[in-house]
Amino acid sequence: MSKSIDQIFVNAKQWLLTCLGGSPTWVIQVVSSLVNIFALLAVFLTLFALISVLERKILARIQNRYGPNRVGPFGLFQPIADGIKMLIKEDIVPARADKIVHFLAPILIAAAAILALGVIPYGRKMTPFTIDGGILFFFAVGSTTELAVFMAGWGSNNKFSMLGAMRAIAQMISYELPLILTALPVVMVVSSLTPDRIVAAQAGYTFGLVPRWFVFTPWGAAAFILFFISGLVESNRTPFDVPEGESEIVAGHMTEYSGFKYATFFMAEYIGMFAISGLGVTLFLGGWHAPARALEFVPSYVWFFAKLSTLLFVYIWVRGTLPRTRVDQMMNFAWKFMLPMAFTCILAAAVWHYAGRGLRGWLWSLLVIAIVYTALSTLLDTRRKFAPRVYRFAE
Amino acid sequence: MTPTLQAFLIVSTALFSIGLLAALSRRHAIFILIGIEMMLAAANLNFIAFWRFGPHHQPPIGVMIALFSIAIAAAEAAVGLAMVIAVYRHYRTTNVDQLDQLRG
Amino acid sequence: MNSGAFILIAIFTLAAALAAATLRKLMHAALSFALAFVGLASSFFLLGAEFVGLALVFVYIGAVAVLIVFTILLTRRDVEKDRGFNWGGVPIAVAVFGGLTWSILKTQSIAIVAPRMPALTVKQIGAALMTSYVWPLQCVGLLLTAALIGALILVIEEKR
Amino acid sequence: MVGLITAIIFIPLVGALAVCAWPQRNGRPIALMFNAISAVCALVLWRNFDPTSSGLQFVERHAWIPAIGAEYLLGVDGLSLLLVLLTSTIVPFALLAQPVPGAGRAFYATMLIMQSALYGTFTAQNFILWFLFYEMSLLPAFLLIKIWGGENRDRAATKFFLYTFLGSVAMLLSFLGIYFAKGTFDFAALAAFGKNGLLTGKLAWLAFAGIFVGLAVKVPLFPFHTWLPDAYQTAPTGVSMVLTGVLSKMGVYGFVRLLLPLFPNEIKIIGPWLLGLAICSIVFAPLAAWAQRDLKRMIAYLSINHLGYCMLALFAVAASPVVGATIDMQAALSGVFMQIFNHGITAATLFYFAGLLERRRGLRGIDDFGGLMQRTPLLCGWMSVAMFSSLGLPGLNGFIGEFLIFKGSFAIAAAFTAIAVIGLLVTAIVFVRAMQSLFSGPLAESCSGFPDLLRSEKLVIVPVTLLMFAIGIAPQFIFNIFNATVVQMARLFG
Amino acid sequence: MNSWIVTYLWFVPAAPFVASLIILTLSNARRRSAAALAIAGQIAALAMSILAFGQTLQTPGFRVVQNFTWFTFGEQALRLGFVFDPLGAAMLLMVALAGLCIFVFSVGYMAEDKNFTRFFAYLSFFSGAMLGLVIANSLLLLFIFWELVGLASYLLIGFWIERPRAAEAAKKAFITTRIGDMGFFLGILWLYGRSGTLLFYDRGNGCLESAGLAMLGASATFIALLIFCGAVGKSGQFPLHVWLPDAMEGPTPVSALIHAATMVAAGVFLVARVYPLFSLGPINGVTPSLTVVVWIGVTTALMAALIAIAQADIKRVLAYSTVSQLGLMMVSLGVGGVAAGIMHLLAHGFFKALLFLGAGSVIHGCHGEQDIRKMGGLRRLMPVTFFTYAVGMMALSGVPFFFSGGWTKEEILHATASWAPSHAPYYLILAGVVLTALYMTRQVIYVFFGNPRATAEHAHESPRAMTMPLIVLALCAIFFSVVLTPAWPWLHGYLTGEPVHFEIARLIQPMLFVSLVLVGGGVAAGIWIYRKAGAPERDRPAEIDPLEYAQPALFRFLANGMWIDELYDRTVIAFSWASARLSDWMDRYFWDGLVRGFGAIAQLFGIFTTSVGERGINAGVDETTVGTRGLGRLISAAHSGQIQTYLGAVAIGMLALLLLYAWLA
Repeated sequence: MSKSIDQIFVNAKQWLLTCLGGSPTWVIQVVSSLVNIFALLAVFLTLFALISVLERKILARIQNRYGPNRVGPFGLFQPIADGIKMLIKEDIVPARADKIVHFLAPILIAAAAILALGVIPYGRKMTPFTIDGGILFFFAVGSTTELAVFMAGWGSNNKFSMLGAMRAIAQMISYELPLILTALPVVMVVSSLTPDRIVAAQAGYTFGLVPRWFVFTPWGAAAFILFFISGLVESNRTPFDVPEGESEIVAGHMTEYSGFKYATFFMAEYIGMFAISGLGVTLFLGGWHAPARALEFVPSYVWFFAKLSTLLFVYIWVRGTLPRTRVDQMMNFAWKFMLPMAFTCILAAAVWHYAGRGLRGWLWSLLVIAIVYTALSTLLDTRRKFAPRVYRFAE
Repeated sequence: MTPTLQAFLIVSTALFSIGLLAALSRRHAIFILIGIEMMLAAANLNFIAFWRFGPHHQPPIGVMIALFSIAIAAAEAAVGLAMVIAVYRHYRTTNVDQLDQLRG
Repeated sequence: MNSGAFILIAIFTLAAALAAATLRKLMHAALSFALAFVGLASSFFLLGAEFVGLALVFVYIGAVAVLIVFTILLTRRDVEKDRGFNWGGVPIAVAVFGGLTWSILKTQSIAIVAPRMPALTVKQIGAALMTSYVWPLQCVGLLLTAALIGALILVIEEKR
Repeated sequence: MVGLITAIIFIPLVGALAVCAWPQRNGRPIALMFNAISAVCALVLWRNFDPTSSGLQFVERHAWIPAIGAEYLLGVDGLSLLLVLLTSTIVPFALLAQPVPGAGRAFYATMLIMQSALYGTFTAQNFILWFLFYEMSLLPAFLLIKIWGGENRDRAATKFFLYTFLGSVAMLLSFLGIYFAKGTFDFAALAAFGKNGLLTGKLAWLAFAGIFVGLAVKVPLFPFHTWLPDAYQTAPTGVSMVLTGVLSKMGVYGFVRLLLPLFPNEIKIIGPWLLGLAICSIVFAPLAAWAQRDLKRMIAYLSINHLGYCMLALFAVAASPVVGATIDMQAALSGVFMQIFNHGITAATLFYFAGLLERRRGLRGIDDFGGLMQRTPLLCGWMSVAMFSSLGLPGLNGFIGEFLIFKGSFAIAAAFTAIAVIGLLVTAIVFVRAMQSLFSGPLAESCSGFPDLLRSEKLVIVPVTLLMFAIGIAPQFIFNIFNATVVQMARLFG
Repeated sequence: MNSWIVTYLWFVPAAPFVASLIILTLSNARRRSAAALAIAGQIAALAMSILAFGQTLQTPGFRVVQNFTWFTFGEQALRLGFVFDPLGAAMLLMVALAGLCIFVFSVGYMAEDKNFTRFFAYLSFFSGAMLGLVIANSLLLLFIFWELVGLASYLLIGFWIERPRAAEAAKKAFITTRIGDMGFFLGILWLYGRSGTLLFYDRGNGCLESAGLAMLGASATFIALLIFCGAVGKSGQFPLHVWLPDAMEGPTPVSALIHAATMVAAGVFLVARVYPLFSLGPINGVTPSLTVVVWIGVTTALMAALIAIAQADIKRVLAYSTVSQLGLMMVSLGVGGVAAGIMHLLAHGFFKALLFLGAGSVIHGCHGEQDIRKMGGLRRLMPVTFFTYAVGMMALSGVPFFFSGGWTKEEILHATASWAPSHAPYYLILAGVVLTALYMTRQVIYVFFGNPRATAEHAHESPRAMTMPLIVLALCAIFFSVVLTPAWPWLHGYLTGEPVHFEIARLIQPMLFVSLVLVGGGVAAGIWIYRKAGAPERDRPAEIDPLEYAQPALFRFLANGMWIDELYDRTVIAFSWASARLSDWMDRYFWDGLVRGFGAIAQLFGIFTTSVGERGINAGVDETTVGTRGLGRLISAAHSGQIQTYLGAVAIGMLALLLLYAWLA
């Protein structure tokens, strides 16, 4: 029973494809892909709508307000209202803009974000596109985002746009390194770039109790934290929303966009966030595996989306809690702390592997991380650097 | 019907020639770099094509060389563009016609 | 391997490349350049070298293209001047194209179709990189580091 | 382990290139890094060195210029190893001592080239190769004095260069003579000839004189020493340290390696005269030091005195009319080797302190200071340790070498040794007087703003001083290096 | 024969050494812990000494040896060792006990000094070195500790570093003793060369044992004399005594510890230690070396006693008295009374320490005043100091029966009287006894009697930490005589290894009355001469010494130490300085002049070659260069500097190659 519920979507697709029996192979392939794409779009656009309203409500709660509560029950139809508003707004293109580039940028950015979703396993046998180097694909596609952001900034021919784009690219490039490097230990340990394999490697439970997710190893935990922070930056979320800090540069590279183009940017941002979170779930949080053996009867995709939602909630929570960082702090943090720590995670994973992947490895890798962490924080003199600032000329 | 090796090679030749065109005809230093990148990419295409069409090798030499060449191309692009910026800072131009300090 | 796909990809790639070489606006050329590489990566996919294709996208679009547009941005004042076209390069390029094509077409031994081949997995590439190609790999690593440092030093503000 | 010595020699050269390529003006970190690498290599050499074997170890032999018998022949025995270790210690010490603003990249590169040459000199076992390195050390030393020196540097550098260069030319000519007579440049082969008289007649004396002058200038031995006070006084601190710590050892090394084995008969004949020269070094140098007002010049003169002890013991051993007093010869040779090492460390430390004082005050006359003990007790304390070490206080390193030298020479040449004791006394007087006028009395006005030892200076001083104490209290680890060599040499000379 | 005690004996010197090291690392402010550490180290050493001393009581002629290899050079091992015998044990006990008293005293005396911690570090260092010296079983080890003791003395004399005179005195002490040490060093070398070992006792092979001694032969005399040079320097014997009075510039506890009780006695101890070398080949117990010892001792004893009479500084009087007493000990050793000499050394250690500490207490009480003419009447103001000082004075003067000094002096007189070659030393020493009583009486009268003068009016008794050691030492000075009396000469027996019987009859000896008379005479003379010392008398002003008034020339001669310092200044030192200047001058002008002459010739040659080079060779080279340059211009025209031109050329070249291949195919 539970098995059939688990595979209900897979079976549905199979059934759909059998209806096409007799058509040429490429037709079936194309149809299969289209089905996957539509499913993805449907799910994630819904999720986007849901999250956009939920975010507003959660933020409101954090700030002791109600949030949207007028449209529909509990304000749940708010995104529909927003969408309609966006669609009927006038699409303004600046006169001196580079029109083609200006037009292409939101499309490219949305395309990249959605493409990245394609390689994540959402459930047992529920990977839309199984690619041998799935993780690489993810990052390769993700890296095009930078180009898109640049196009937006350049195409708008606006100084705020350009500045925002510059900031965005600088931080994205800076944090792409730790992002990729923190994914590496997992790849090394699993010795595969395929997301399915990675998820499979996290099956099972130590002592029948603790799931074998990588987040429960020292290196995994450290890497996950680094990955999460890099994810925050990559999706331009608070506290790293410097590129679109409205108090400084209006809305960054999106300044000159309005109407549906703006909505596309907005959507792409959220979808990028989903993608990164999904990858995080896949890499560190055991993918669609249940957190306990007793809970395995619950369908796998439920678990995946539960973990994803948890992560998204943390995103929102962080946004509601932390102030925006300064650009130089962010860059220093990336190059002086994140990068060395990411390398350390690789080292620690190697130590963990060669010390036998057991308790011994666990302790050794913990030691490695602890030593480097302590040394780094001493070297960087964090206590002094992150103390409250003293303004020399303020008085 | 599947394409032959010749087809791939001609595409690669075309790409190479376009790269050459960019490098020869545009007066902007960045175009020279773009052209060189394209020529390198054309060479990569040749490597992959020959690997695919040639006898089966283990390890895949063509792929390996292509990978390394991509890495080297990245390094080349980084240094080249840094030079463009440095030159621009110094001479206030990126027009290669004007950059003839080494004229004999 | 599909001829239709091949032709599609080839036309796409070459068109983008030609655009990159000839478009008047430098920014558009750079973007076309990125586009050409998407096409090239697709032809790598077509040839069964998925990993190389992904690496190509990763490196060229993620890094090189961004670098180029950044350079364009940093030398913006100069970029916006129109410089015209140096027509002297065209005959040479055409001649090279002609010569090479002629020799390719003349060579009969390469008029072959692709043999069947087991899929190339990432694992195989990784194994090769870590065994027989480990020395070149280290060298490339060193080269990249050196290039990184060199590029940094090149763009450090000149002290006056 | 083959190739280790080559690595030791060439790492500093690579370092010199690296320093030149270093983008910042301060090349010290890079230079120190290469120092550290070659020092590690030297330590590996020490670790793998077999202390029980008296022969050459880690031999590397390649044909080089067969036409003139030049070979690329490297190897170490106990003495060479000792000097390699000394070089590895002193050069980084000197680099650390040199105040940063005074020295650019070129300075460090030159120092590294000199270090490489020193390593080569101490390990080469073929004359041509040895001479190449020997000369290669001369040029950097000249440049270092000439470019970075203090007052009167041109004169001092020229004098230094002319002196040592003329000495080298004389030595080269002598060796050419020997080569034409015997057809080899290999040290071991030449020593084997030397046993039965290398040359005969006037030619032998000419060759002897040439080599003797060349080496005596380098040590320096009275009366070939007048370049030394000028050079040491003028050279920047770090260079003075290397000059006195290592470069002067090249002369002693040459005596042990070349002159003594090659001309045993000649030395026996004029032995008393040579001993007389050594005594002159021992007695007149500290007397002259007593009359100096300049701290560095004073230390320079005492340096002559300390090397005079080495010469005394060496000549006593070589000129020994008694056959079979091997115990005394062993004592004398052990003393010489010990003294080489100790003097290297102690004199370099003294120069370091002179540099520290100079850096603080801008002057370095003994009378320019006063009452320092009240202001900078740590500096005075550590400096006193170095001074007491130099005057041969038991418990510090200087005593061991001097005791053995005196023990060995007294049994062979009692009268000369008895006179040499005056040197010990005068040295003590010089140091005690210096201490009195530097450290005690009321605090001089000009010294009232001195900082005490800084942390960076402590980091340099403490290890060196600990080494002095270690050698003074438990010297066995140094003796282990050269005991077998000493036994073998004593047999050779006996 | 071995004993556990000698295996752990190194602990005795090690304890103060370690304490010293730790104190050196302490900051200046941690005075309390510095003092505590130093005293703890000293107590540890004392406890261990007592333990060890207990061991020696069991067997007469007890001697244990522990040797070890220090290092191996060539094929030979250099061995050092520790020895423990009655001589060493008695010295150990005395040094540790007197040292402890002085340490405690210093806590009070130095209380206000800003370099308090450094002082205790030096003191501990000294104590360690001295204890090590006492138990060394190798002449080399002894020499090492000897030098370390000298270093400590140097540091402590110059402790008040800001006073130029202290520094001067320290330098003088170091150099003067070093002159003697150089002789000692040569003696060591000679001995080592002859006997092949420096160990005193080594199972029959040591240099003091018959086998070793047999190898020395005639050289023994010279070796002994050279070693005696060291003793002369360290023990302040004529002619190297000049440093000791000056050494009084150091803090008073230092004078007490080093320059009265322990270090200066090291010379005597050294002679006693290597006595077999001195007494080798005796002719009726008289050897040339011992004769030298006797005469040096006599000269020193008498000369110093004479000088002491005319000194005005409270500490200088005591310093000269020390020199004199050391001379006495030397005489005793020289005439064969080794045990007597050592006994006197031990007794002297206690009462001279007592006297110096008493003097320190007086100086402390008088706020740093050292001139006895400005004191007076302290009897009432500083009673404890007075009584203890009186005990010391009587012990030093040699008042018989109750004071240790009296008995040991008797022994020495006894030994000297029976010296065969000559009776002169005996009579000279008797004169010395009178003089001793005289100058001590003078000093006591000046300091403690009469009315307070000048600064003495505000004098006060010293604190507990200072008076307690005084009392302890006074008691030692009195009760020490119990083991010295002829009735029960236990110490004598202990040192010589002879059995001892109690015999009350021997307590009364004829010689005793002689010395009683002499001492009494000396004291009486002193009282008579100085009865009105501090007050004006007839036409004599108060600050002029009665003796000076009577014999001004002689008094000045004595007060200036017989002008020996001045003599040295004019002769030895002037000569050395002149030779130093000469060496420097020779270096600068003569030798360097030679070199410069050579340089000038070389320069002439250089000028010649330069002119040849410029006219002949250079011109040819120039022509060639011009031609080459023209060719270069021609070729360089092809380099347009246009990168695209180059690239195009490369492309055309490639095409050409392709065509070439095609044509070849």
